[in-house]
Amino acid sequence: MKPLSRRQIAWRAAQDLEDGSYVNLGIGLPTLVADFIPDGREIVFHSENGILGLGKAPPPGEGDPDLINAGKGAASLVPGGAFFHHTDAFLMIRGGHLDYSLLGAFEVSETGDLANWTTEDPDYPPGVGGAMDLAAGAKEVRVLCEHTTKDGQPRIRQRCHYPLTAAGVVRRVYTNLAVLDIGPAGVVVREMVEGLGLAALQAKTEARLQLADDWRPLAPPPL
Amino acid sequence: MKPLSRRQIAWRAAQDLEDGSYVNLGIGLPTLVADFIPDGREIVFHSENGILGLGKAPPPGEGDPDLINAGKGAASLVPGGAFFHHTDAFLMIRGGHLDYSLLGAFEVSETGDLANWTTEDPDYPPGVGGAMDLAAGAKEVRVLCEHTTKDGQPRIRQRCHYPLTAAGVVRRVYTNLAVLDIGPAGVVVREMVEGLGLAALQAKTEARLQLADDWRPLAPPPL
Amino acid sequence: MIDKTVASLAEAVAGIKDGATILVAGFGAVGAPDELADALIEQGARDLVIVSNNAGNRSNGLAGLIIAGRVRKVICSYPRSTDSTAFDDAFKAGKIELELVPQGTISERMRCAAAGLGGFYSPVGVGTKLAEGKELREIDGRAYVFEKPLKGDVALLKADRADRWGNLTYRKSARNFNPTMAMAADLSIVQVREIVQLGALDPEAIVTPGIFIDRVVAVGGRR
Amino acid sequence: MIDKTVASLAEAVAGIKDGATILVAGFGAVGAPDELADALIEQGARDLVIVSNNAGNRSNGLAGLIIAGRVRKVICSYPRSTDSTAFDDAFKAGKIELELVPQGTISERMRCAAAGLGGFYSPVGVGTKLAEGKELREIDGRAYVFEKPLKGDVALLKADRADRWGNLTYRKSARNFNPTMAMAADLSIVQVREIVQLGALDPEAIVTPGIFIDRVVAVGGRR
Repeated sequence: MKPLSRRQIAWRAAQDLEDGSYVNLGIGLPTLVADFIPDGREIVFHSENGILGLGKAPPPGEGDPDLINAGKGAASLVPGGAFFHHTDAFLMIRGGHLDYSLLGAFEVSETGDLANWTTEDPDYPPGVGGAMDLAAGAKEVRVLCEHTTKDGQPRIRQRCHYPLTAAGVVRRVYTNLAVLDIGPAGVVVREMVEGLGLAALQAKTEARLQLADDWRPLAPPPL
Repeated sequence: MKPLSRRQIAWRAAQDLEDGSYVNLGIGLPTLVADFIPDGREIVFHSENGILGLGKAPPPGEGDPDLINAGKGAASLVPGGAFFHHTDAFLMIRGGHLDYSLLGAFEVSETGDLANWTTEDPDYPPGVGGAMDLAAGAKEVRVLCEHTTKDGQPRIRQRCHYPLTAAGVVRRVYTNLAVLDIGPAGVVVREMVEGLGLAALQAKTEARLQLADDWRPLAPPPL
Repeated sequence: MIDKTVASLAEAVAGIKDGATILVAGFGAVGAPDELADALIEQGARDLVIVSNNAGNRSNGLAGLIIAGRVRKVICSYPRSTDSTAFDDAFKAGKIELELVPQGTISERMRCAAAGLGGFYSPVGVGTKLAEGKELREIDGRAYVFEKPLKGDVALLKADRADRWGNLTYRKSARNFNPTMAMAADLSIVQVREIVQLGALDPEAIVTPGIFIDRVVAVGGRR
Repeated sequence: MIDKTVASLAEAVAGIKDGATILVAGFGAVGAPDELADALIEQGARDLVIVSNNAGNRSNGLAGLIIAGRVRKVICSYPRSTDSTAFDDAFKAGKIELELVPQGTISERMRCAAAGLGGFYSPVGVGTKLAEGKELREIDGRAYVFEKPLKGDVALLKADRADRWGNLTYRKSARNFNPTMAMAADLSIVQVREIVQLGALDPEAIVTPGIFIDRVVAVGGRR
């Protein structure tokens, strides 16, 4: 059994973005998704700081200091891109104009609750940024995360222990072990890495899992 | 006693617009105000259909079909003017960004209520347009109207009989007979046309009038 | 590849259903999608609810829909004009319903829907007939009425230039309701003078980003 | 004549009072009015409430105000960054108050103030710690929290070009919070790279019309 690398998780999420989708990529793991869009698909990336048509990071030293992404790194604009102000950027987010919001997570619950904004670390001031807007507004919210924490605790839980970002919003989760759908039937395993059985996956998951009849192996290319 | 012409009413209202004011002129009598701005004053006219810096009507045949004013007549843009969309145009109106909204009126009450949108004529469908927004939003609302109706009924009333446009908003009224301020002290006559006494003005006014100590004759130039 | 351009007006209005709520842009005749409205007559949808600032001129566009008996109700601020005979006749004959909304409230309610908000409190209309039956609330000493979002199934729009992503620019005061209506409908259809190459529109000067637009049809016309 | 340009940064920030609520634009370091913030340190106002997306970088601008002990409270979405030591230190020392607001809610609350509205219902934050104590309401089957307008006494802004009327254009993602904050303060002050002749800015591409701006100061800088 070979868990996916972070790049492979991003690759898997990228395969599900249809041609023509408008997508916001959260900071961290979701940002990698842009590198794995299948050839021939035109996806328009949205950035919360007022950009549609976000392009790749420019070569070092060639960026424009006035053009950054949501993670505050140097960015570029593709032909057809547009700039607008923050309130319009969040109107797009909150108003359901984005097809997908791909987010990282500390925890996801079996009813689709998302916790990804604070671990309540007393050593740092808390920050929420656009996390709650992105979780509440897109047509579909999908999560990319490791299946467990560094010390082996499950991230897919019956109920989130960290403070919520939004309740009942996550529809699909891509982990290093599986692709899970969350819906009226609970948490359904659509794909698992080869060599992993349902019982072994369940052991790393607090939420009760069901295996889809048509489940498939999760087998990304080497990346 | 010589009542003011419509152009003279507009002239009088124009004298009170300070250099640098942002002003919306209602359809009808208020529109004439633009012709009488004193030399040397730069006034920015706002139009509800998305224009700041509305200029004079172009010579017949020279207008741009895509450039009209709120009365749907041909218009022009002055240097420094800008176009924006309707929601922003009304954000400016409702949000108190205009210094003055000059409006026509069927009736004004002694507490500053304004009725200018419908006479409830059963022969026509009612229309409100931007009247309620303009009455509710500007820093100061001023009215230009004839002192009485065509059949001699007072327009400055104890209480409006027509449906209200907004309550308690009018601060100053320019008529063909007087300039009136409406405030905590009630309706105060600041100017009257020469040859007219307070009693004669009161006879044409339902609201109780008070004469300002420093009242002056209302004496526009011939226009 | 994203290509929102369609080859014909018929294709542009295909699939619009009976009973649909249709946002129709324009302020008077300026910025009004008359060719799309004409195509909608051909298309045949009936029992329509129209949201617009006015109610059509002569027999063009929206007025044509009314004459053809396709409009059940008009939600607008100002149905009357010197040439609004189509609406006037239908209204007098009791064949059409009218809901009058202040002009700024119409556009703000559409923006509210576009922004994913549940409603807002407006000072416009307080104490007037148009606020009857609406929730009143005092906030920080000022009175407001509660206004709900206003969303369209379809928006019919007119712009100047577009690219295949649906990015739009407008001309002068023809911008008016177009950008807001573009954001506030499930299916936003725009007629433009000209379709240009992707990347030809200045990303700083795009007024409506393509995310809001579903179909683009070129109709030519004056510049 | 309208001339909002001032000759110096000192003149630009003159008169700002102790205890003022100051909207400070920018997303990270981009579009942030650092020179104006530096001038405000010189000017001496203290006990300030800052509304901003972030809480300053290194010792620049807003961070400098915090280091100088002038800031009582920060209302922001995301105080932390790799170089937000000024805020972090003050926060840990209990010397500064933090009110955390989701990024889209901050900008929408400022727009709400700008638009003269009394508040709005947002789906963002429902069921989270950041909605605790806020009014909840179900509208058409969805849950919302009530959000109130957020207004500044002063806005400190950065734009690319301006004319003497205060019309503004921006560069790329440096637009961010600037247009909304410009509308939402009693006194809006902007630093620009360049002041151009009235009429030199394209009226179709002006992003912030001058009506929202009170003072303009040129500071030069890169294009």
